[in-house]
Amino acid sequence: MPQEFKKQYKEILEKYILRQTEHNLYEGQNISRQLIQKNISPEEVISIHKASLEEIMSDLPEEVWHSFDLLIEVMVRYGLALKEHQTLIQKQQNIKMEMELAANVQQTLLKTKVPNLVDLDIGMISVPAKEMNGDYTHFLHDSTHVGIAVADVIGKGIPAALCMSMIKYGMDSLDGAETNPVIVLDVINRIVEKSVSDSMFISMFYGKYDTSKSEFTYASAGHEPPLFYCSESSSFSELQAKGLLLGVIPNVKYEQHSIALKKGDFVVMMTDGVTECRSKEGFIEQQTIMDIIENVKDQCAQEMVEYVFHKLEELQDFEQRDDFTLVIFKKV
Amino acid sequence: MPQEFKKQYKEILEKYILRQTEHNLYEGQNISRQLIQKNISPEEVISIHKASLEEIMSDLPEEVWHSFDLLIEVMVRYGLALKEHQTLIQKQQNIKMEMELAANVQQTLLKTKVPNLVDLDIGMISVPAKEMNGDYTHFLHDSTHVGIAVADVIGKGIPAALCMSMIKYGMDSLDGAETNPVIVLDVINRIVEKSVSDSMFISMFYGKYDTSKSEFTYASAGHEPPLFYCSESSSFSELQAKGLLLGVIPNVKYEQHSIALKKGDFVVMMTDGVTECRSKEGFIEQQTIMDIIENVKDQCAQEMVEYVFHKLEELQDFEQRDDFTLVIFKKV
Amino acid sequence: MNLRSSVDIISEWDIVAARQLGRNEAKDVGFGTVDQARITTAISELARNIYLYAEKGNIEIKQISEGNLKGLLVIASDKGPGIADVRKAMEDGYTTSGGLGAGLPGVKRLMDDFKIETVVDEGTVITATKWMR
Amino acid sequence: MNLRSSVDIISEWDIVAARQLGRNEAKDVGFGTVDQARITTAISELARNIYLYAEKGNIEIKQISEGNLKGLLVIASDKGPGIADVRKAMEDGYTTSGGLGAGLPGVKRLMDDFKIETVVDEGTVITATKWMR
Ligand SMILES: [Mn+2]
Ligand SMILES: [Mn+2]
Ligand SMILES: [Mn+2]
Ligand SMILES: [Mn+2]
Repeated sequence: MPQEFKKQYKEILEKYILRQTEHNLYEGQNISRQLIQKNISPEEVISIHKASLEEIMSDLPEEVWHSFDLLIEVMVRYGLALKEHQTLIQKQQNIKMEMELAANVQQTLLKTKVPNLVDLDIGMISVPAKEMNGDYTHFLHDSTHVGIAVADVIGKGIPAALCMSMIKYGMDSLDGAETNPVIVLDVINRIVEKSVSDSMFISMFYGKYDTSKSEFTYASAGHEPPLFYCSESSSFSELQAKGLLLGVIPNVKYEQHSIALKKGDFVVMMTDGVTECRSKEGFIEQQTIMDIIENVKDQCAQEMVEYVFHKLEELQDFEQRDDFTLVIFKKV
Repeated sequence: MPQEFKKQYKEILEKYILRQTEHNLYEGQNISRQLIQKNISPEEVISIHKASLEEIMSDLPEEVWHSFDLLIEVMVRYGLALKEHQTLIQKQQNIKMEMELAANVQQTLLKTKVPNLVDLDIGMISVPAKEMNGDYTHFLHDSTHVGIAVADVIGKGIPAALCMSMIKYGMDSLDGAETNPVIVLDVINRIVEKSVSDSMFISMFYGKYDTSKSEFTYASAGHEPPLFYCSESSSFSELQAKGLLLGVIPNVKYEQHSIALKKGDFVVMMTDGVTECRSKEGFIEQQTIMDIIENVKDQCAQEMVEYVFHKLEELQDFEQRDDFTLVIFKKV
Repeated sequence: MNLRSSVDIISEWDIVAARQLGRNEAKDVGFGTVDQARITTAISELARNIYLYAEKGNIEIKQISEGNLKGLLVIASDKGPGIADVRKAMEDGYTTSGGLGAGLPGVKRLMDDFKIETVVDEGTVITATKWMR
Repeated sequence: MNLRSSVDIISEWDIVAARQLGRNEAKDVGFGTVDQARITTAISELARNIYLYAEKGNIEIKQISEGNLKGLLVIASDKGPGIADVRKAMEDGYTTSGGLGAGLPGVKRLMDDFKIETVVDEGTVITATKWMR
């Protein structure tokens, strides 16, 4: 196989030795691309070079040819490294396929349906940093209540994804959308504490909207506080609620708070993948995030979350470092 | 940095041009190892070679030096491929670490305790083919019953591992060890059918041993049939039970059967990773597996399963192709 | 400094012209043979990308300095289709141009600094710098 | 065929002797320069492994043929500690000898057939064959 390239290479070499034009070097570059694609190893390239030069300048002293033999000897190891690379690329592609399949399985397992309500507009986006998502969002829904869980495993990738499945089955065991946030956190905390090793922690926010009272009740297990936008005063505030991360100790007393939502008010729930976005100049300020959200406050909730994601993606130069989840509950 | 090697390389080249000994080539090989370790790219090696030769044989015609410039041009791409390799090795190591962490998380999540009974000796081994296990074993236990689930997701690796967590939470939702095998399979089947995409199937065997009657009751969802060893007749037979794989359709009628266990009798439950072991000569015969088990039938159940695993590992030349799970219930 | 410091890329011949310009400037700055070959390969790859995917574009080359440091700046710009998924285009082994170590990740490796600005349906500007060590 | 078809590996000098023997035999079979260098590198690596990890061992080299096919067989044997985890030793990038493409996976790549038999505390026999294309 290297022999097919011998003739081509010799021609280029012959021309280049005669006239050192850029065009001849460009041809050298092109043949190089082909050589690599055909798995011609570097020691073979040296051998082709030597043979070509022997034919073009047969009267060179013996020593020159010997020098090439040493170069071939040295290049054998470079050829080996390159072959190792090809194996690794193959392996990498297999892993990639497995990851994609796993991400699909995860999506099917953890799928949640965004409820449709008359007086509440809901938007949701969750984008993993790697193939698999270590953020988790889950909706519960009955005729008068919507429950929303937003959780984040400390860590990313496969280990985090495995943990997430646990929360899902915990949520499935709950009685329904009416359950109070502190109860939900208590149940999930006990499950997590029992099943997960000491080094794995999960932060979780749980909110419940009651249509009959236009009231949003919430509790937090060490999770990023949501932002509340008050339409009347056109201002943002944080919804604070103290509470330990899930999985640390079995008995935790969580705080529960409520606010009334008026027309145009909205709650922005998120994971730290949103607040800890970094641009080249450092962390992005909370004010920047608020400004971005306020820009689109009159659009529908789904358009809002998507706009915020794309804006922040741009600000961080398309390098997403953490799973990104954003949910908006907007009273209409 | 390449300059440190220039002097060394020139010396070797000088000696080799003078006398073409194997010892000089060996030195060339050794410097090659160092060059690679110091990330000297192949185009730099050519450049070092050219510079050395220029010093040793300064009176060579101009054309020779031009020829090296073309070779450098050609080698630049080989250097790039090598740099890509270094990145990939780093990535590969990160993935390896993530997989190991994930395997740990999985083990913690899916851990099951082998029950301790007076009249039943239990042995269990489950070894994944890759980092993560797509086989699953779970014990339920009360004062008079032991339930045992052995399941296998069609597929291996991370996607299979994610599915497995589903079975675990399904099992957790069961009432206890008294539940009948057909009920267990029915519950799990509904969960799997609901949560998993159409292309994912799971085979599962469920057995329940009742201490008060010395009776083993079982049902199967398309799973590898267990072997029953009758001590009286010193013979093996298969415990057949018809039933569709989990996750195909929501309503499946599973068959339930019972056998009495007498002293010295034992039941061998397994996944297809045991029966589909391959040696160079093809699949290993069921008779071979039975012979291996019978060899150690008087040892304790845990020793039995470990012996079988090591024997089969040897027979397949240490290349484990599928997750391997083996559980023995021996009446004592 | 060279007068003609920019080459329009319309035909394959312009790839060679851009290479020639880059090599001359690199030689002029004082880069050695190996670095000249690397810079030229990077320019070649950028020009080839324009020729293959954007049809029309431009390669600009500037000698630069920062304190005592001298270097070469390469700007490849086109009004082509843009790159929809930058993350993917920068991943190793996923170049459509095929082969190991090729494509944009290759250019990034050959140079010291590398920046990419792209808008779908508007075009792409890639800026790459090589400093003399 | 060469009379002295085997070399004991005790000192580093014996690595060179094994290489010399391998290269002579490879030349005799009719292998080209590149394949000679590859076979010699494989022998070098096997001999070095013996020297570093087993202290004492032997490299045997045989010319072989199968029908019209001619080839070279290399047998590296030692009574060293053996290899506890063959799977790991054959994994890329996990050689203790360091460096890319080195170690046993490298030997396997340089040759056409490769077989390893090893017992912990008893020793290792590695058989590798290269056929002439
Ligand atoms: Mn996380
Ligand atoms: Mn996070
Ligand atoms: Mn499986
Ligand atoms: Mn299996």
